[in-house]
Amino acid sequence: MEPYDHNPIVEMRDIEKHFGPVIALNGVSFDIRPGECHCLLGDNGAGKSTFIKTMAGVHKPTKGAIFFEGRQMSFDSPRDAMEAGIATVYQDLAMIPLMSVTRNFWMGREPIKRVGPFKFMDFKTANEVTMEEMRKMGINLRSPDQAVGTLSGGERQTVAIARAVHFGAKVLILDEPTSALGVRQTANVLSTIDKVRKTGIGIVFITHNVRHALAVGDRFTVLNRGKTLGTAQRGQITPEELQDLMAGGQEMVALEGSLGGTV
Amino acid sequence: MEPYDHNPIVEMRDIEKHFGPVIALNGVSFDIRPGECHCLLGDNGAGKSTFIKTMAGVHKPTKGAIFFEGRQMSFDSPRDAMEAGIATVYQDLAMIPLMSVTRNFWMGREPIKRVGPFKFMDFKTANEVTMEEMRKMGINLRSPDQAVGTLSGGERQTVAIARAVHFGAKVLILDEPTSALGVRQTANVLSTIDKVRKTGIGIVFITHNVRHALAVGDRFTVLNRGKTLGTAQRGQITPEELQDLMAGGQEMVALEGSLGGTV
Amino acid sequence: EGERYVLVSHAPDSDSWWNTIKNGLALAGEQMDVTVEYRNPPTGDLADMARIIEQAAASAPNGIITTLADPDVLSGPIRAAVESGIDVIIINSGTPDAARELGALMYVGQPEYDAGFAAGQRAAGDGISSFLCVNHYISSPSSTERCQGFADGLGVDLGNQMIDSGQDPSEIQNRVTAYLNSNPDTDAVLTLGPTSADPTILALEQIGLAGDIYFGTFDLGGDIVNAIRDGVIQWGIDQQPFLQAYLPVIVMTNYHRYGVLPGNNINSGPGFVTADALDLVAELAGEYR
Amino acid sequence: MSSMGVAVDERIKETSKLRKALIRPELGAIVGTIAVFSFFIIFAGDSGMFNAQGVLNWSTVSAQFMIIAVGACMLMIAGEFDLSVGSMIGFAGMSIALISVTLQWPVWIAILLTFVLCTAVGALNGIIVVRTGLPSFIVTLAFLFILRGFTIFFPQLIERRTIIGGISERAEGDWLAPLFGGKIGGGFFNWLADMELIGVFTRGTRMGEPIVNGIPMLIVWALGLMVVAHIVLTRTQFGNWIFAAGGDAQAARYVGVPVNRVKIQMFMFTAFCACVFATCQVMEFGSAGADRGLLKEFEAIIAVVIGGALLTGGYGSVIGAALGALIFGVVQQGLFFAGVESSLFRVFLGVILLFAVILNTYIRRIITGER
Amino acid sequence: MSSMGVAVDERIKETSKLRKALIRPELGAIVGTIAVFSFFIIFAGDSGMFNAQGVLNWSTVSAQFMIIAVGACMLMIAGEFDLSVGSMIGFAGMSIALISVTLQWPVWIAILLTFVLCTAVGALNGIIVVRTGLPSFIVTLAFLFILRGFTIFFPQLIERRTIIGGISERAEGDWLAPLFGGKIGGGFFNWLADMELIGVFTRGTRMGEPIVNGIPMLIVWALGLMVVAHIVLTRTQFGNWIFAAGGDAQAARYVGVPVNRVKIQMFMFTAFCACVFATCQVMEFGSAGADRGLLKEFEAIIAVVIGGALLTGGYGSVIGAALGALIFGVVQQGLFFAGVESSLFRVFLGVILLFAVILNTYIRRIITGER
Ligand SMILES: Nc1ncnc2c1ncn2[C@@H]1O[C@H](COP(=O)(O)OP(=O)(O)OP(=O)(O)O)[C@@H](O)[C@H]1O
Ligand SMILES: Nc1ncnc2c1ncn2[C@@H]1O[C@H](COP(=O)(O)OP(=O)(O)OP(=O)(O)O)[C@@H](O)[C@H]1O
Ligand SMILES: [Mg+2]
Ligand SMILES: [Mg+2]
Repeated sequence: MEPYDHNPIVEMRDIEKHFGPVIALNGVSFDIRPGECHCLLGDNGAGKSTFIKTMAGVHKPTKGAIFFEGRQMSFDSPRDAMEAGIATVYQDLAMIPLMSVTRNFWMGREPIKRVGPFKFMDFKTANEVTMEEMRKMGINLRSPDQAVGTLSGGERQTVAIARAVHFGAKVLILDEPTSALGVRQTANVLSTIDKVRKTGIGIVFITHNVRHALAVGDRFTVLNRGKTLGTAQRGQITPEELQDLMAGGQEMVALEGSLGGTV
Repeated sequence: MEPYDHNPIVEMRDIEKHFGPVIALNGVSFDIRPGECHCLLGDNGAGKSTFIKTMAGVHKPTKGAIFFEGRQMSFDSPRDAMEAGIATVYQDLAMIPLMSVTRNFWMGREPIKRVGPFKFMDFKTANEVTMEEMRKMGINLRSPDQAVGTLSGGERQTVAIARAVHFGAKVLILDEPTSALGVRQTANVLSTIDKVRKTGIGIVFITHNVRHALAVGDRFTVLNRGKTLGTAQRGQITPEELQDLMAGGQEMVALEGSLGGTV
Repeated sequence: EGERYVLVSHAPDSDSWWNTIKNGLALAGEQMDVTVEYRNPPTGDLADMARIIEQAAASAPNGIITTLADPDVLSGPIRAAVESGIDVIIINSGTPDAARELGALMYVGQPEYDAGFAAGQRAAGDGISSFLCVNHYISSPSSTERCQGFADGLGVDLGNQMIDSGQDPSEIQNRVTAYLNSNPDTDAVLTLGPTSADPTILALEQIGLAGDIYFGTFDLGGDIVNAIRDGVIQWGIDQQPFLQAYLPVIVMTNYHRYGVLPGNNINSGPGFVTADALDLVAELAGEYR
Repeated sequence: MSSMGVAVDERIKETSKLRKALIRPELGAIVGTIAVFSFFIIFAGDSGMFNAQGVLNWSTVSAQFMIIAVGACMLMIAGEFDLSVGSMIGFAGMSIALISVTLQWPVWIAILLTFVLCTAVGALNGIIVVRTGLPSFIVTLAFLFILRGFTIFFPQLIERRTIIGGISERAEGDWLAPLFGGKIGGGFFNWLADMELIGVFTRGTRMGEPIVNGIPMLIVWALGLMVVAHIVLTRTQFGNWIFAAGGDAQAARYVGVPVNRVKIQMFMFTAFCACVFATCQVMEFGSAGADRGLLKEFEAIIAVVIGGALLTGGYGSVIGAALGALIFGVVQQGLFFAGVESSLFRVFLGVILLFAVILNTYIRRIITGER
Repeated sequence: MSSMGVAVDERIKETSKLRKALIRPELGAIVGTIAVFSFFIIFAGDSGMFNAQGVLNWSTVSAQFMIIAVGACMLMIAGEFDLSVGSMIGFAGMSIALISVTLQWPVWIAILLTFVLCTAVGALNGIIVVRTGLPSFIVTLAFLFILRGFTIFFPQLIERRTIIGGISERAEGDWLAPLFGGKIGGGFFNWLADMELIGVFTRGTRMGEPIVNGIPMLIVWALGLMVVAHIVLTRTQFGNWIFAAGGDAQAARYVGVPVNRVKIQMFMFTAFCACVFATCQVMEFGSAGADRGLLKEFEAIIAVVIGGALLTGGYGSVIGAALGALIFGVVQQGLFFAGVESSLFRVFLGVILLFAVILNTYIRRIITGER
């Protein structure tokens, strides 16, 4: 069963987004199907983050339509998108250093326990689930009360991914999850992506690194200056072609030559 | 003329650094010679940034000695190190968004013009040099008064590197200059490193990316949990060995298998 | 017709007592058919007040009515106003001598130290030998003079008997309570105006000393009048602020229109208000009394 | 997913269990409270500070601080602060007085209307802050001036005076007023007096009655607000959102926390607390003055900061703030009991504030691993 | 290095040259100044506000604000602020008075000692802030109380009053005092009076002399401080460091800017300005009072913020702050000239503040491309 046999979970058509005088997106179309990992590639400032923020309800598109499971939707807030099943791990992490791991993990979707007419946060469950999910990701927390500020960068990234996975998203968006990570942590994240994909979740994976993209991606879309340069299937494109597409071709050839083709 | 024929510009011996209960560095030795690019690799939290901050005078080592051109030195502040000729481009950029490009470029080393007994900052020179240096790096500024906050991430990185190069450092330290960059910008930075090295400056290049390291590195030192795993010369080590060294070997094999060896 | 007079006080905006002055001023303005303006430094900073007097002089009114809260600060601007041809009457704080020396037409008011001294003598006559002075605006010099005068009138040393009570009623109440509890042999309480008197009344009721301890106050207010009637307060020193604002306007208008001027200063106080003949005072307290 | 068997990091020296248990935001305030009480027990133990009446005395003052400190604490944790609290107190009191005395409307209507008005102003503060992105320091500083200006202007315009009394008479028989101005537990104290556990008046008009004849509603409000705020903050979803809004508003927004709403609600809560303060005061003293509440905003902030909250938001504790208020109140009254020259109170206050924040910073660094 | 021929970005719409030229930090303040003057020329043009005496009046008030605003502006750009300015003014004045009147030392020694003392306190503020990393709000709030406490306590202890006069007599013949309390340009004003361009005294000992007989040194100090601070800030290395320290202290430290030293020096400069203010005041009026300078810290901060500086540091302009002070002074005195009910002054102030910051924020967003 190939992922592109399914209907897309999310489809974005001709999305434009302007910030005052800046045109960040200039007509981008994109879709994501269950169980596939769709890589979004592109240079700095190409508009990748802006694009996925539009998908996640942070920005409203200036123009264009978003379809969720076939119906046209317009998300008013990240909360709406989350409730529909779009979970996002942002480039700038979205963790609050002064708060505990549990509080961060559940932020915005706290488990509720009713005592008479009052609703309390169910810390017992929350702590247990957090510890369990972190353990699954290979991190043994000292205690769920530990402040996120005391975790290393890789650990924080893992908390964010674990959170997104836990909330049973239909689509999981990862914005450059590997850029600040070491080899081991990167491998860990990539294998997590692989595993999550196999459960039928659609993954949008943003990266600068062609090799990371090729390691897990099923389809590849390249953005350039707010426009798509096209989408390719796995196997239809070689790493070199992808590299060229991202960098705009010719100039790279010269550079690669002088540096021994290892970029 | 191979770089390791020279005497080192900076030599660090058995550096240890503790932050309260955290032992960030536990005896690291390292040296850097003129005209070489010495790559410093390692996982997240290995202590790379801490190590180069020690070299740059930000931290004082808890133990260990620093030799600069053969003489033992102890830098009291980043200023001392800069004056000795150690320029650093920090991972967290060290740019001030609200200030103009010129002011940022010259920050800490402002050009002085004397008018009678008074010393003024020489804005004319400063602006000209800034524009010129940025043009050399391939960036046309609208004006030198433009706030750094209006530049893209890649452009900011370039300002930082241009600044370090301009000040005629003997040693240039780059802490993960490529991690947030796209392919094109990365190529640009790598070719800059190559060019700078050829002028006889010693470069310390920190990265997570084995391929980037291999593209420009002459020697490779791997840090792990605050200790060195050893230093290798270019040609004495294969990319796979380096990869293994960084990640601690065995576990990688399993992961690579499942992901098709592309990490 | 249509003369313009400016009254400059030294009180911060929030000081309630000056309200009576404002009302007296407005009434006089209405009755004499002249324009009157009231000005004060918003925070009670006397240096700011000096600027306001200068400002008033620059706007060339027919007369300025002002207090002399600190002769050092204010004499310069006042003298300049006088010498540029504007008539000045000093009210409230200050002394007749200082007013004459500045070239002011006259002085209307109650010298603070003297008022305190008179009150002290009266209390001494009633057999008082120790007291608590509740000072709610300690940073202002005239407040200290009242307490000092009272102490001198009693013939005792002020020492620690004056407390900085702050302006919050609960804090005043509780500080008075605290002081009286730890100094049980205090004979008398002296408050410096409604701000400190009202909570002190409550404090005394709370600890059962209301009507038992000797209690005098400066400046009237609604609750003070009721307390005098109830016998909680023995006397209030009324400096009749109404007169301090009303009379100067009348005097100056008549002076400017007909050239007549009373030959002497006017002491608007101290008048001791006691339980006798309180009804009118009660009705108008806070407004014209 | 390979479980990579993350072991204990050998690069971290162990910290003891006890130390961990002690390390809480309010630790500094707890230590401070103990220190302050020890100090006064030694130096003012026999001055009447710790008999029933003395205790009531500093409890009342502390309760006042506590009411506004609870509001300021919640707001500060949500990442903002409010300099208009003091002016709001004056404004609320004046509003009750004008409505009940000048308009002659029932007191309960006056109180309810005032609460509506004040929380509306609080909301306005909040809306301006979240809409414009201006620092709350500036916005609420503007309201500090605006509200105080109106508080002086209106009564003067309408009633020709700036202290308005006569509220006690109007409040008699009102059903809502005793909730703010009354006392509870009178019977209990009578019993205590009969058992000779507390003193009775030995002179004056109330000879024979117990010195303390009830707990003022002010204290009940203070404790009530503290408990509710503490539970909301630490035990509910909304509490988590408050922390999140103050810790990193952008991050919180991304995961769906309605940050703007939370901040506005906290501004309203602060205004509500200021209004409770003002109503209790007006009902107890029977009058409203234009100068009420001066500098209270600073006192609230000081109590909160002594209590361990972070000025920049996202960290703090209501219990801490309440203890901060207690310290503040005890020191203020204690200096009187101890007979210290009263103008030195400010000096003490400044020094205590400085020591408290330094201690708190040290504690917080340990908790959060901040550098 | 390959020159990659970076072209103009096609994704940015063009902005006009004129707009760019106008967009400066002090633009808001310039617009405000024009608006305020237009307003008062229309509504108070014939009230004496714009005759020699009137101009001198609001200039003096504005100059006062300007002196402390310049200090506050530099400090704010360096990323900190100082709430103890007002208390410092009271403290400095009292110090001069106690040293010269009570101790009977020469006035110049009193002035110099006071400057040393105040800048030392400023340095202490700064050292505590940079050493502990505490927010300057808290540290200087503590000093607000401590300094005010001492200002009340000492004169009361020593002289048993809170106002100390007699400094004018002591200052006669002193060489340093006229630098703060004197006037300059007397000859010019005499000439103006002879030409009947300005009014003269009509009676008293100074009959025939011009009413305005010189420019107070206060104004000279204000302009001097403004010019020096502006040049230092925009034209020197040190100025660049001040911006850097406030913009991002860590980043500045990394490239070798001695951030701690810069911040401490700015605290000292603020204290110096407060001291200039106090000395001018004491020398002009001849007395020092414990209540001098109340709330001046807010007025300084307001002027600076109206002038376009950013509360969080790293951005602002001395010229802007000076214009902010001018607006503040003109509005305050102008409302008196226009005969507006004085309790409404605060309301106006709050509203102006709010409008000014909203305007400034808009301008700043355009300049810095902030989002
Ligand atoms: N809120 C905003 N206001 C104005 N411009 C914006 C805003 N957000 C993004 N931009 C601009 O839009 C363009 C696209 O930015 P975006 O962050 O989406 O790029 P990106 O592809 O994620 O880059 P990177 O790889 O560096 O993360 C950039 O030029 C950026 O400066
Ligand atoms: N100032 C500090 N106080 C306490 N611990 C610190 C401090 N600076 C660094 N550390 C700790 O020291 C260790 C090494 O950190 P460092 O930043 O040097 O790692 P790195 O190799 O640069 O990692 P990355 O690749 O993620 O940048 C980490 O565990 C970090 O948490
Ligand atoms: Mg991005
Ligand atoms: Mg690092």
